[in-house]
Amino acid sequence: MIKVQLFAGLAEEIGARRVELSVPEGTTVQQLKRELARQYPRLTDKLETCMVAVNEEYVDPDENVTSSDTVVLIPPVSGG
Amino acid sequence: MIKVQLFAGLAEEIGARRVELSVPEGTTVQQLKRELARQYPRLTDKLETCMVAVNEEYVDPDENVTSSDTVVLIPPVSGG
Amino acid sequence: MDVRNYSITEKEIDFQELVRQVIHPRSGAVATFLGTVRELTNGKRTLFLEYEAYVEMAEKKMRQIGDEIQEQFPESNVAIVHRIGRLDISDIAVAIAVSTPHRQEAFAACRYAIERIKEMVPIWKKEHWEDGSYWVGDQLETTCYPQGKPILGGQEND
Amino acid sequence: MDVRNYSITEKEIDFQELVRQVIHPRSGAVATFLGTVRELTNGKRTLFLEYEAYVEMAEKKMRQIGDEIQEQFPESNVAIVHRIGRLDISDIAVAIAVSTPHRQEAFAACRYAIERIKEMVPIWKKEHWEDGSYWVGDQLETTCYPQGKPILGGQEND
Repeated sequence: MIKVQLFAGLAEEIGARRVELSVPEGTTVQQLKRELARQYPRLTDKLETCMVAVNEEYVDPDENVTSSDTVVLIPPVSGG
Repeated sequence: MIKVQLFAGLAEEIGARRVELSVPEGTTVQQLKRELARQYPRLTDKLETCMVAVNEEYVDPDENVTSSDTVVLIPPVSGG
Repeated sequence: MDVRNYSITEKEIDFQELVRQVIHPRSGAVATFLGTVRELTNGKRTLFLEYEAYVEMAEKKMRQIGDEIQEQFPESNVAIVHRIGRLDISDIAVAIAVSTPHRQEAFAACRYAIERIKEMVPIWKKEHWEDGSYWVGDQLETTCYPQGKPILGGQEND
Repeated sequence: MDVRNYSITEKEIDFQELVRQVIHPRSGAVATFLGTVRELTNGKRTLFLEYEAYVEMAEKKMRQIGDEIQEQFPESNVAIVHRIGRLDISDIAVAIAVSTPHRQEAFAACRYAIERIKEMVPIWKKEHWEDGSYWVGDQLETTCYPQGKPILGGQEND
């Protein structure tokens, strides 16, 4: 099980700030996004423009994640 | 008689912030500076790098001044 | 550099304190930037904004920006604070202060900081109007990340 | 624009108040610049500075700079204050604040303001060291005015 944190429009869209996905340990970020889109089809478009942060660092789509990682979806930022 | 105000290094050099020069009405700024240098030879070098403000505006050396004008010598500025 | 120099806050930004954090005997110049909530954007009237942040990472990324500046300008001091929660018109959303020995570097560093913040610090803004609201960066006309990582130039509030 | 937006003061500069003067619902950005008293210049230790101004004309010229900025950026708001008298290390000598709808203009206007101040506002600085003092702009290595009017680029403290 991998926990994923959501912010802003993503969290609002599904009414949750945290979801758990049953994916194998060591799955890639890309696969994780695909599984999310499968479970939450409404997120599909938004997921395409999202980055993923693992343990507070942006990672590439082919990065592997495990259940001990802090995984966060980062929609396009708009601070400042 | 034309009154001239001095600031900073100029005032310090002669120990006065205001001098009166007996020059004809309508004299030019350039002539005024020459008269000042004559009366205060120690100012000669400094006067060369000075601007003159008449009624709070920078003026050209050939501008005429009268006794009703506010005449101020402006050494190179160093604010900021 | 003190960690408190980079913070996310829910309170009004204490601007004077931010400047105090960077003033230094070696400095002759402090450039600051404040992003304030503007009432009109593209002719549309904003009622208020709502900011949200992934706080831990946002503070870490702001600190990274400070480190990048100090790498470019070793004698600089940097402080950045970003406010979250509800912000009304004219409220200060972000404040940046950079001190350097000379002014050119201070301006350059301050500009760099705001561009980088808009590029990659995980903070989001929701605009509220009379007739609706939306998360900026969440709509078609806004930034997308084709490379999966932030690129320069998104929708601008200031 | 209020005349108090351009002032010479003998007191400590109230920076927060200066920023308050320029924040505006139409603005999304405020850029500020502070010139602070630096301890070391060309390896020489400054003890303190003394600033003197031709106050009436200095305020008028600062207002002129504000007008020049508003001509370039019609939606800008500008405030400038310069302190005179004795200033110690790290004291703020000059503070400039400019607000504009977008940040690029705020930075550009703020830089313009400090360059223009150094170019033509009648304010003078006397440096005091352990072994003497001098009026900056009064020595061979500093600005001279071959055209009788100010040109850009003098001795810089920041």
